[in-house]
Amino acid sequence: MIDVMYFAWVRERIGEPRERVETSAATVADLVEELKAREPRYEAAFADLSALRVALDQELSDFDAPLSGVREVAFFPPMTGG
Amino acid sequence: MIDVMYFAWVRERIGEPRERVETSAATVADLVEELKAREPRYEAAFADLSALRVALDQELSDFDAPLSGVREVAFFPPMTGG
Amino acid sequence: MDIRVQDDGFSLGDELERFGKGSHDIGAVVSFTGVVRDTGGLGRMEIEHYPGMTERAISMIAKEAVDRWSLADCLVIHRYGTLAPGDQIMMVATASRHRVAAFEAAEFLMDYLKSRAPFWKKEFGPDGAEWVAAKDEDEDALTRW
Amino acid sequence: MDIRVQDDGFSLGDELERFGKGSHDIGAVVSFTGVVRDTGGLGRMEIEHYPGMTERAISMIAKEAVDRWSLADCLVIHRYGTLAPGDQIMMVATASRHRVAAFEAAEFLMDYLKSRAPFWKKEFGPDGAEWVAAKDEDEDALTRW
Repeated sequence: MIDVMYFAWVRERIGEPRERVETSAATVADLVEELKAREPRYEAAFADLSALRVALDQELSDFDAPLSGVREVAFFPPMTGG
Repeated sequence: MIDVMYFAWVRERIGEPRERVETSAATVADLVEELKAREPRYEAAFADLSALRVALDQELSDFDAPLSGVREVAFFPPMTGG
Repeated sequence: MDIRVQDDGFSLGDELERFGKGSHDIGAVVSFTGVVRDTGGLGRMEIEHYPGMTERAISMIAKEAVDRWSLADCLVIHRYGTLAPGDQIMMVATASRHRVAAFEAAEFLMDYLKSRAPFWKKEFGPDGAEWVAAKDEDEDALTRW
Repeated sequence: MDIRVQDDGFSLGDELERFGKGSHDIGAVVSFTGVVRDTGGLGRMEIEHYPGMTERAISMIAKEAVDRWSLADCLVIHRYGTLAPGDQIMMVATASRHRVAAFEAAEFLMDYLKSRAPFWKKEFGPDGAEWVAAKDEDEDALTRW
Protein backbone atom coordinates (compact mmCIF):
# COMPACT_ATOMS: atom_id res chain seq x y z
CA MET A 1 0.00 0.00 0.00
CA ILE A 2 1.26 3.43 -0.93
CA ASP A 3 -0.07 6.95 -0.38
CA VAL A 4 -0.59 8.78 -3.66
CA MET A 5 -1.10 12.55 -3.60
CA TYR A 6 -2.17 14.99 -6.30
CA PHE A 7 -1.75 18.77 -6.44
CA ALA A 8 -3.00 21.70 -8.51
CA TRP A 9 -4.64 20.72 -11.84
CA VAL A 10 -3.58 17.09 -11.39
CA ARG A 11 -5.67 17.01 -8.22
CA GLU A 12 -8.56 18.67 -10.07
CA ARG A 13 -8.48 16.11 -12.91
CA ILE A 14 -8.21 13.14 -10.55
CA GLY A 15 -10.93 14.60 -8.35
CA GLU A 16 -9.29 13.99 -5.00
CA PRO A 17 -6.15 15.14 -3.16
CA ARG A 18 -4.92 11.72 -2.03
CA GLU A 19 -5.70 8.03 -1.97
CA ARG A 20 -4.18 4.78 -0.79
CA VAL A 21 -3.20 2.51 -3.65
CA GLU A 22 -2.53 -1.23 -3.60
CA THR A 23 0.27 -1.74 -6.08
CA SER A 24 3.26 -3.87 -6.88
CA ALA A 25 4.58 -1.45 -9.50
CA ALA A 26 8.37 -1.46 -9.68
CA THR A 27 8.79 2.14 -10.78
CA VAL A 28 6.85 5.40 -10.83
CA ALA A 29 6.22 4.93 -14.55
CA ASP A 30 4.73 1.46 -13.85
CA LEU A 31 2.44 2.99 -11.20
CA VAL A 32 1.32 5.65 -13.70
CA GLU A 33 0.46 2.93 -16.23
CA GLU A 34 -1.59 1.06 -13.62
CA LEU A 35 -3.49 4.22 -12.70
CA LYS A 36 -4.13 5.17 -16.35
CA ALA A 37 -5.64 1.73 -16.95
CA ARG A 38 -8.18 2.31 -14.19
CA GLU A 39 -10.38 5.20 -15.35
CA PRO A 40 -10.47 8.02 -17.92
CA ARG A 41 -9.80 10.68 -15.25
CA TYR A 42 -6.36 9.13 -14.66
CA GLU A 43 -5.81 9.01 -18.41
CA ALA A 44 -6.59 12.74 -18.52
CA ALA A 45 -4.31 13.60 -15.61
CA PHE A 46 -1.35 11.57 -16.86
CA ALA A 47 -1.73 12.23 -20.60
CA ASP A 48 1.53 14.20 -20.86
CA LEU A 49 4.21 13.17 -18.38
CA SER A 50 6.54 15.93 -19.55
CA ALA A 51 4.06 18.39 -17.97
CA LEU A 52 4.26 16.57 -14.63
CA ARG A 53 6.68 16.28 -11.75
CA VAL A 54 6.87 13.52 -9.16
CA ALA A 55 8.07 13.49 -5.55
CA LEU A 56 8.91 10.31 -3.60
CA ASP A 57 8.62 10.70 0.17
CA GLN A 58 8.65 14.48 -0.32
CA GLU A 59 11.74 14.66 -2.51
CA LEU A 60 11.68 15.46 -6.22
CA SER A 61 12.40 12.36 -8.25
CA ASP A 62 12.06 10.84 -11.74
CA PHE A 63 9.46 8.69 -13.42
CA ASP A 64 11.93 5.84 -13.81
CA ALA A 65 12.78 5.80 -10.09
CA PRO A 66 12.08 2.54 -8.19
CA LEU A 67 9.14 2.50 -5.76
CA SER A 68 10.49 -0.07 -3.32
CA GLY A 69 10.38 1.28 0.24
CA VAL A 70 8.54 4.44 -0.81
CA ARG A 71 5.54 5.37 1.35
CA GLU A 72 4.33 8.55 -0.33
CA VAL A 73 4.20 9.43 -4.04
CA ALA A 74 3.03 12.89 -5.18
CA PHE A 75 2.17 14.04 -8.70
CA PHE A 76 1.94 17.72 -9.65
CA PRO A 77 2.67 20.25 -12.39
CA PRO A 78 5.92 22.29 -12.37
CA MET A 79 6.00 24.42 -9.26
CA THR A 80 5.29 28.14 -9.25
CA GLY A 81 6.52 29.45 -5.92
CA GLY A 82 8.03 32.81 -5.06
CA MET B 1 37.53 84.24 -8.18
CA ILE B 2 36.63 80.61 -7.79
CA ASP B 3 35.47 78.52 -4.81
CA VAL B 4 37.82 75.61 -4.16
CA MET B 5 36.68 72.81 -1.85
CA TYR B 6 38.57 69.91 -0.30
CA PHE B 7 37.20 66.68 1.18
CA ALA B 8 38.47 63.75 3.26
CA TRP B 9 42.29 63.47 3.47
CA VAL B 10 42.72 66.20 0.86
CA ARG B 11 40.93 68.57 3.26
CA GLU B 12 43.10 67.34 6.13
CA ARG B 13 46.34 67.94 4.23
CA ILE B 14 45.28 71.38 3.01
CA GLY B 15 44.01 72.22 6.49
CA GLU B 16 40.73 73.84 5.48
CA PRO B 17 37.51 72.73 3.80
CA ARG B 18 37.23 75.59 1.28
CA GLU B 19 38.76 78.82 0.14
CA ARG B 20 38.26 81.49 -2.51
CA VAL B 21 41.08 81.54 -5.02
CA GLU B 22 42.05 84.32 -7.41
CA THR B 23 43.18 82.54 -10.55
CA SER B 24 43.38 82.81 -14.29
CA ALA B 25 44.19 79.10 -14.76
CA ALA B 26 42.78 77.72 -18.01
CA THR B 27 42.32 74.13 -16.81
CA VAL B 28 42.00 72.18 -13.57
CA ALA B 29 45.58 70.95 -14.06
CA ASP B 30 46.78 74.57 -14.35
CA LEU B 31 44.97 75.45 -11.12
CA VAL B 32 46.61 72.49 -9.38
CA GLU B 33 50.05 73.72 -10.50
CA GLU B 34 49.31 77.20 -9.18
CA LEU B 35 48.23 75.81 -5.81
CA LYS B 36 51.23 73.46 -5.55
CA ALA B 37 53.56 76.43 -6.10
CA ARG B 38 52.05 78.22 -3.10
CA GLU B 39 52.93 76.10 -0.07
CA PRO B 40 54.16 72.61 0.89
CA ARG B 41 50.73 71.55 2.18
CA TYR B 42 49.35 71.90 -1.37
CA GLU B 43 52.35 69.97 -2.69
CA ALA B 44 51.46 67.20 -0.20
CA ALA B 45 47.78 67.14 -1.09
CA PHE B 46 48.33 67.13 -4.88
CA ALA B 47 51.41 64.89 -4.98
CA ASP B 48 49.63 62.05 -6.81
CA LEU B 49 46.79 63.18 -9.08
CA SER B 50 45.88 59.58 -9.93
CA ALA B 51 44.70 59.25 -6.30
CA LEU B 52 42.43 62.30 -6.68
CA ARG B 53 39.11 63.12 -8.27
CA VAL B 54 37.78 66.52 -9.25
CA ALA B 55 34.26 67.92 -9.56
CA LEU B 56 33.38 71.12 -11.41
CA ASP B 57 30.18 72.78 -10.21
CA GLN B 58 29.27 69.51 -8.47
CA GLU B 59 29.79 67.21 -11.45
CA LEU B 60 32.67 64.75 -11.76
CA SER B 61 35.17 65.98 -14.32
CA ASP B 62 38.77 65.59 -15.49
CA PHE B 63 42.01 67.38 -14.69
CA ASP B 64 42.32 68.62 -18.26
CA ALA B 65 38.83 70.18 -18.23
CA PRO B 66 38.64 73.96 -18.85
CA LEU B 67 37.81 76.22 -15.90
CA SER B 68 36.08 79.01 -17.80
CA GLY B 69 32.67 79.72 -16.32
CA VAL B 70 33.20 77.33 -13.42
CA ARG B 71 32.28 78.69 -9.99
CA GLU B 72 33.10 75.73 -7.74
CA VAL B 73 35.97 73.24 -7.97
CA ALA B 74 36.22 70.34 -5.51
CA PHE B 75 39.15 67.96 -4.94
CA PHE B 76 38.78 64.66 -3.12
CA PRO B 77 39.90 61.02 -3.05
CA PRO B 78 37.87 58.27 -4.79
CA MET B 79 34.45 58.09 -3.17
CA THR B 80 33.46 55.37 -0.72
CA GLY B 81 29.68 55.54 -0.42
CA GLY B 82 27.19 52.76 0.15
CA MET C 1 17.84 30.61 9.88
CA ASP C 2 14.09 31.07 10.06
CA ILE C 3 11.63 29.34 7.69
CA ARG C 4 7.89 29.94 7.89
CA VAL C 5 5.11 28.57 5.69
CA GLN C 6 1.85 30.17 6.71
CA ASP C 7 -1.69 31.15 5.79
CA ASP C 8 -1.45 34.46 7.65
CA GLY C 9 0.01 37.67 6.30
CA PHE C 10 3.23 39.17 7.66
CA SER C 11 4.65 42.62 8.27
CA LEU C 12 7.71 43.21 6.08
CA GLY C 13 8.70 46.11 8.34
CA ASP C 14 8.47 44.16 11.59
CA GLU C 15 10.34 41.21 10.10
CA LEU C 16 13.21 43.37 8.87
CA GLU C 17 13.43 45.29 12.13
CA ARG C 18 14.04 41.98 13.90
CA PHE C 19 16.12 40.31 11.19
CA GLY C 20 19.80 39.71 11.90
CA LYS C 21 19.67 41.45 15.25
CA GLY C 22 21.19 38.50 17.11
CA SER C 23 24.05 38.10 14.62
CA HIS C 24 27.49 39.69 14.56
CA ASP C 25 29.61 41.26 11.87
CA ILE C 26 26.81 42.04 9.40
CA GLY C 27 27.61 44.61 6.72
CA ALA C 28 24.75 44.02 4.27
CA VAL C 29 21.11 43.02 4.45
CA VAL C 30 19.08 42.27 1.31
CA SER C 31 15.36 41.58 1.23
CA PHE C 32 13.00 40.50 -1.53
CA THR C 33 9.23 40.70 -1.22
CA GLY C 34 6.84 39.15 -3.72
CA VAL C 35 3.48 40.89 -4.13
CA VAL C 36 0.27 39.81 -5.91
CA ARG C 37 0.26 42.19 -8.89
CA ASP C 38 -2.73 44.47 -9.18
CA THR C 39 -3.28 44.27 -12.93
CA GLY C 40 -6.91 45.28 -12.82
CA GLY C 41 -8.45 42.00 -13.89
CA LEU C 42 -7.31 39.72 -11.09
CA GLY C 43 -9.88 39.07 -8.41
CA ARG C 44 -7.85 36.82 -6.14
CA MET C 45 -5.06 34.28 -6.12
CA GLU C 46 -5.10 30.91 -4.38
CA ILE C 47 -1.85 29.26 -3.47
CA GLU C 48 -1.77 25.52 -2.90
CA HIS C 49 1.20 23.80 -1.33
CA TYR C 50 2.43 20.38 -0.23
CA PRO C 51 2.55 20.46 3.58
CA GLY C 52 5.67 18.78 4.86
CA MET C 53 7.56 18.82 1.57
CA THR C 54 7.30 22.61 1.42
CA GLU C 55 9.16 23.10 4.69
CA ARG C 56 11.74 20.45 3.74
CA ALA C 57 12.39 21.93 0.32
CA ILE C 58 12.70 25.51 1.61
CA SER C 59 14.97 24.43 4.47
CA MET C 60 17.30 22.64 2.06
CA ILE C 61 17.45 25.65 -0.27
CA ALA C 62 18.04 28.06 2.63
CA LYS C 63 20.71 25.85 4.17
CA GLU C 64 22.56 25.71 0.86
CA ALA C 65 22.44 29.52 0.61
CA VAL C 66 23.74 29.94 4.18
CA ASP C 67 26.63 27.55 3.55
CA ARG C 68 27.57 28.80 0.11
CA TRP C 69 27.59 32.53 0.95
CA SER C 70 28.50 32.22 4.66
CA LEU C 71 25.36 34.10 5.60
CA ALA C 72 25.04 35.44 9.13
CA ASP C 73 21.27 35.00 8.90
CA CYS C 74 18.56 33.97 6.46
CA LEU C 75 14.77 34.31 6.59
CA VAL C 76 12.10 32.85 4.29
CA ILE C 77 8.36 33.41 4.75
CA HIS C 78 5.95 32.00 2.15
CA ARG C 79 2.18 32.17 2.34
CA TYR C 80 -0.48 29.83 1.01
CA GLY C 81 -4.26 30.15 0.82
CA THR C 82 -6.27 33.04 -0.59
CA LEU C 83 -4.57 36.34 -1.47
CA ALA C 84 -5.87 39.59 -2.93
CA PRO C 85 -4.12 41.96 -5.38
CA GLY C 86 -1.52 43.97 -3.49
CA ASP C 87 -1.05 41.29 -0.80
CA GLN C 88 2.45 40.14 0.05
CA ILE C 89 3.00 36.53 -1.07
CA MET C 90 6.41 35.87 0.39
CA MET C 91 9.72 37.35 1.44
CA VAL C 92 13.34 36.38 1.80
CA ALA C 93 16.07 38.22 3.68
CA THR C 94 19.82 37.58 3.76
CA ALA C 95 22.47 39.05 6.03
CA SER C 96 26.15 38.89 5.17
CA ARG C 97 29.42 40.71 5.65
CA HIS C 98 29.51 42.03 2.09
CA ARG C 99 26.91 43.26 -0.36
CA VAL C 100 27.67 40.89 -3.24
CA ALA C 101 27.10 37.81 -1.07
CA ALA C 102 23.83 39.18 0.34
CA PHE C 103 22.51 39.98 -3.16
CA GLU C 104 23.60 36.69 -4.72
CA ALA C 105 22.18 34.60 -1.89
CA ALA C 106 18.81 36.39 -2.11
CA GLU C 107 18.64 35.84 -5.88
CA PHE C 108 19.64 32.20 -5.47
CA LEU C 109 16.86 31.73 -2.88
CA MET C 110 14.30 33.33 -5.19
CA ASP C 111 15.36 31.33 -8.24
CA TYR C 112 15.10 28.06 -6.32
CA LEU C 113 11.87 28.91 -4.49
CA LYS C 114 10.27 29.68 -7.89
CA SER C 115 10.94 26.23 -9.34
CA ARG C 116 11.76 23.89 -6.45
CA ALA C 117 9.38 24.76 -3.61
CA PRO C 118 6.05 22.94 -3.98
CA PHE C 119 3.65 25.84 -4.43
CA TRP C 120 1.07 26.26 -7.18
CA LYS C 121 -0.77 29.48 -7.93
CA LYS C 122 -4.28 29.76 -9.33
CA GLU C 123 -5.56 33.11 -10.52
CA PHE C 124 -9.26 34.00 -10.44
CA GLY C 125 -10.21 36.71 -12.94
CA PRO C 126 -13.28 37.93 -14.79
CA ASP C 127 -12.89 35.13 -17.39
CA GLY C 128 -12.59 32.34 -14.85
CA ALA C 129 -9.79 30.59 -13.03
CA GLU C 130 -6.42 29.53 -14.38
CA TRP C 131 -3.35 27.79 -12.96
CA VAL C 132 -0.24 29.90 -13.38
CA ALA C 133 2.12 28.05 -15.73
CA ALA C 134 5.79 27.66 -14.88
CA LYS C 135 8.04 29.65 -17.24
CA ASP C 136 10.96 28.11 -19.10
CA GLU C 137 13.03 31.14 -18.04
CA ASP C 138 12.44 30.26 -14.37
CA GLU C 139 13.87 26.78 -14.93
CA ASP C 140 16.70 28.26 -17.00
CA ALA C 141 17.53 30.68 -14.17
CA LEU C 142 18.77 27.73 -12.08
CA THR C 143 21.61 26.99 -14.48
CA ARG C 144 23.57 30.03 -13.37
CA TRP C 145 24.10 28.72 -9.84
CA MET D 1 11.32 58.56 -6.18
CA ASP D 2 12.56 59.57 -2.75
CA ILE D 3 16.17 60.61 -2.01
CA ARG D 4 17.32 61.53 1.48
CA VAL D 5 20.78 62.50 2.71
CA GLN D 6 20.70 62.89 6.46
CA ASP D 7 22.61 62.89 9.75
CA ASP D 8 19.78 61.09 11.56
CA GLY D 9 19.19 57.36 11.66
CA PHE D 10 16.22 55.71 9.96
CA SER D 11 13.92 52.77 10.59
CA LEU D 12 14.30 50.15 7.86
CA GLY D 13 10.99 48.63 8.92
CA ASP D 14 9.04 51.88 8.82
CA GLU D 15 10.54 52.83 5.47
CA LEU D 16 9.66 49.50 3.86
CA GLU D 17 6.14 49.51 5.31
CA ARG D 18 5.56 52.83 3.50
CA PHE D 19 7.57 52.08 0.36
CA GLY D 20 5.66 51.62 -2.90
CA LYS D 21 2.30 51.94 -1.20
CA GLY D 22 1.12 54.67 -3.59
CA SER D 23 2.18 52.78 -6.71
CA HIS D 24 0.28 50.28 -8.85
CA ASP D 25 1.15 46.97 -10.42
CA ILE D 26 4.10 46.11 -8.18
CA GLY D 27 5.14 42.45 -8.11
CA ALA D 28 8.58 42.69 -6.52
CA VAL D 29 10.27 44.85 -3.89
CA VAL D 30 14.00 44.58 -3.20
CA SER D 31 15.84 46.39 -0.41
CA PHE D 32 19.49 46.70 0.47
CA THR D 33 20.72 48.00 3.82
CA GLY D 34 24.34 48.82 4.56
CA VAL D 35 25.46 48.41 8.17
CA VAL D 36 28.65 49.48 9.98
CA ARG D 37 30.35 46.14 10.57
CA ASP D 38 31.02 45.20 14.15
CA THR D 39 34.48 43.68 13.74
CA GLY D 40 35.52 44.19 17.34
CA GLY D 41 38.20 46.80 16.79
CA LEU D 42 36.15 49.61 15.26
CA GLY D 43 35.16 52.35 17.68
CA ARG D 44 33.20 54.58 15.33
CA MET D 45 32.92 55.64 11.69
CA GLU D 46 32.64 59.21 10.42
CA ILE D 47 31.11 59.84 7.05
CA GLU D 48 31.91 63.08 5.26
CA HIS D 49 29.96 64.18 2.21
CA TYR D 50 29.71 67.03 -0.29
CA PRO D 51 26.40 68.81 0.43
CA GLY D 52 24.63 69.71 -2.78
CA MET D 53 26.63 67.39 -5.02
CA THR D 54 25.56 64.37 -2.97
CA GLU D 55 21.85 64.95 -3.61
CA ARG D 56 22.52 65.71 -7.30
CA ALA D 57 24.63 62.61 -7.82
CA ILE D 58 22.19 60.28 -6.05
CA SER D 59 19.22 61.77 -7.92
CA MET D 60 20.91 61.19 -11.26
CA ILE D 61 21.78 57.59 -10.37
CA ALA D 62 18.25 56.89 -9.08
CA LYS D 63 16.64 58.50 -12.12
CA GLU D 64 18.72 56.32 -14.42
CA ALA D 65 17.66 53.21 -12.48
CA VAL D 66 13.97 54.18 -12.64
CA ASP D 67 14.16 54.79 -16.41
CA ARG D 68 16.24 51.75 -17.28
CA TRP D 69 14.23 49.20 -15.27
CA SER D 70 10.84 50.98 -15.44
CA LEU D 71 10.67 51.04 -11.66
CA ALA D 72 7.35 51.82 -10.01
CA ASP D 73 9.22 53.38 -7.09
CA CYS D 74 12.76 53.93 -5.82
CA LEU D 75 14.08 55.04 -2.42
CA VAL D 76 17.62 55.98 -1.36
CA ILE D 77 18.57 57.06 2.16
CA HIS D 78 22.23 57.74 2.96
CA ARG D 79 23.56 59.00 6.27
CA TYR D 80 26.59 61.14 7.08
CA GLY D 81 28.16 62.09 10.41
CA THR D 82 29.19 59.79 13.24
CA LEU D 83 28.08 56.13 13.25
CA ALA D 84 28.72 53.28 15.68
CA PRO D 85 29.25 49.58 14.88
CA GLY D 86 25.88 48.00 14.05
CA ASP D 87 24.36 51.31 12.88
CA GLN D 88 22.63 51.44 9.53
CA ILE D 89 24.59 53.57 7.04
CA MET D 90 22.20 53.62 4.12
CA MET D 91 19.43 51.81 2.30
CA VAL D 92 17.98 51.51 -1.18
CA ALA D 93 14.64 50.03 -2.17
CA THR D 94 13.27 49.28 -5.63
CA ALA D 95 9.75 48.31 -6.69
CA SER D 96 9.03 46.73 -10.04
CA ARG D 97 6.66 44.39 -11.81
CA HIS D 98 9.18 41.54 -11.95
CA ARG D 99 11.89 40.26 -9.66
CA VAL D 100 14.82 40.44 -12.05
CA ALA D 101 14.30 44.17 -12.66
CA ALA D 102 13.97 44.92 -8.95
CA PHE D 103 17.18 43.00 -8.14
CA GLU D 104 19.19 44.46 -11.02
CA ALA D 105 18.11 48.02 -10.28
CA ALA D 106 19.05 47.67 -6.58
CA GLU D 107 22.48 46.28 -7.48
CA PHE D 108 23.00 49.04 -10.05
CA LEU D 109 22.13 51.66 -7.41
CA MET D 110 24.55 50.13 -4.93
CA ASP D 111 27.40 49.84 -7.43
CA TYR D 112 27.01 53.49 -8.44
CA LEU D 113 26.50 54.83 -4.93
CA LYS D 114 29.74 53.09 -3.88
CA SER D 115 31.89 54.88 -6.45
CA ARG D 116 29.94 57.88 -7.71
CA ALA D 117 28.20 59.43 -4.70
CA PRO D 118 30.52 61.86 -2.86
CA PHE D 119 30.87 60.18 0.52
CA TRP D 120 34.09 59.36 2.34
CA LYS D 121 34.37 57.07 5.33
CA LYS D 122 36.89 57.39 8.15
CA GLU D 123 37.26 54.55 10.64
CA PHE D 124 38.38 55.17 14.21
CA GLY D 125 39.95 52.11 15.84
CA PRO D 126 42.35 51.30 18.68
CA ASP D 127 45.35 52.09 16.44
CA GLY D 128 44.05 55.46 15.31
CA ALA D 129 41.98 56.78 12.43
CA GLU D 130 42.11 55.79 8.79
CA TRP D 131 40.26 56.82 5.65
CA VAL D 132 38.60 53.84 3.97
CA ALA D 133 40.25 53.32 0.58
CA ALA D 134 38.18 52.78 -2.54
CA LYS D 135 38.55 49.26 -3.92
CA ASP D 136 39.46 48.55 -7.53
CA GLU D 137 36.68 45.95 -7.57
CA ASP D 138 34.12 48.66 -6.75
CA GLU D 139 35.21 50.67 -9.79
CA ASP D 140 35.29 47.48 -11.88
CA ALA D 141 31.72 46.66 -10.80
CA LEU D 142 30.47 49.61 -12.88
CA THR D 143 31.59 48.02 -16.12
CA ARG D 144 28.80 45.47 -16.03
CA TRP D 145 26.08 48.11 -16.43
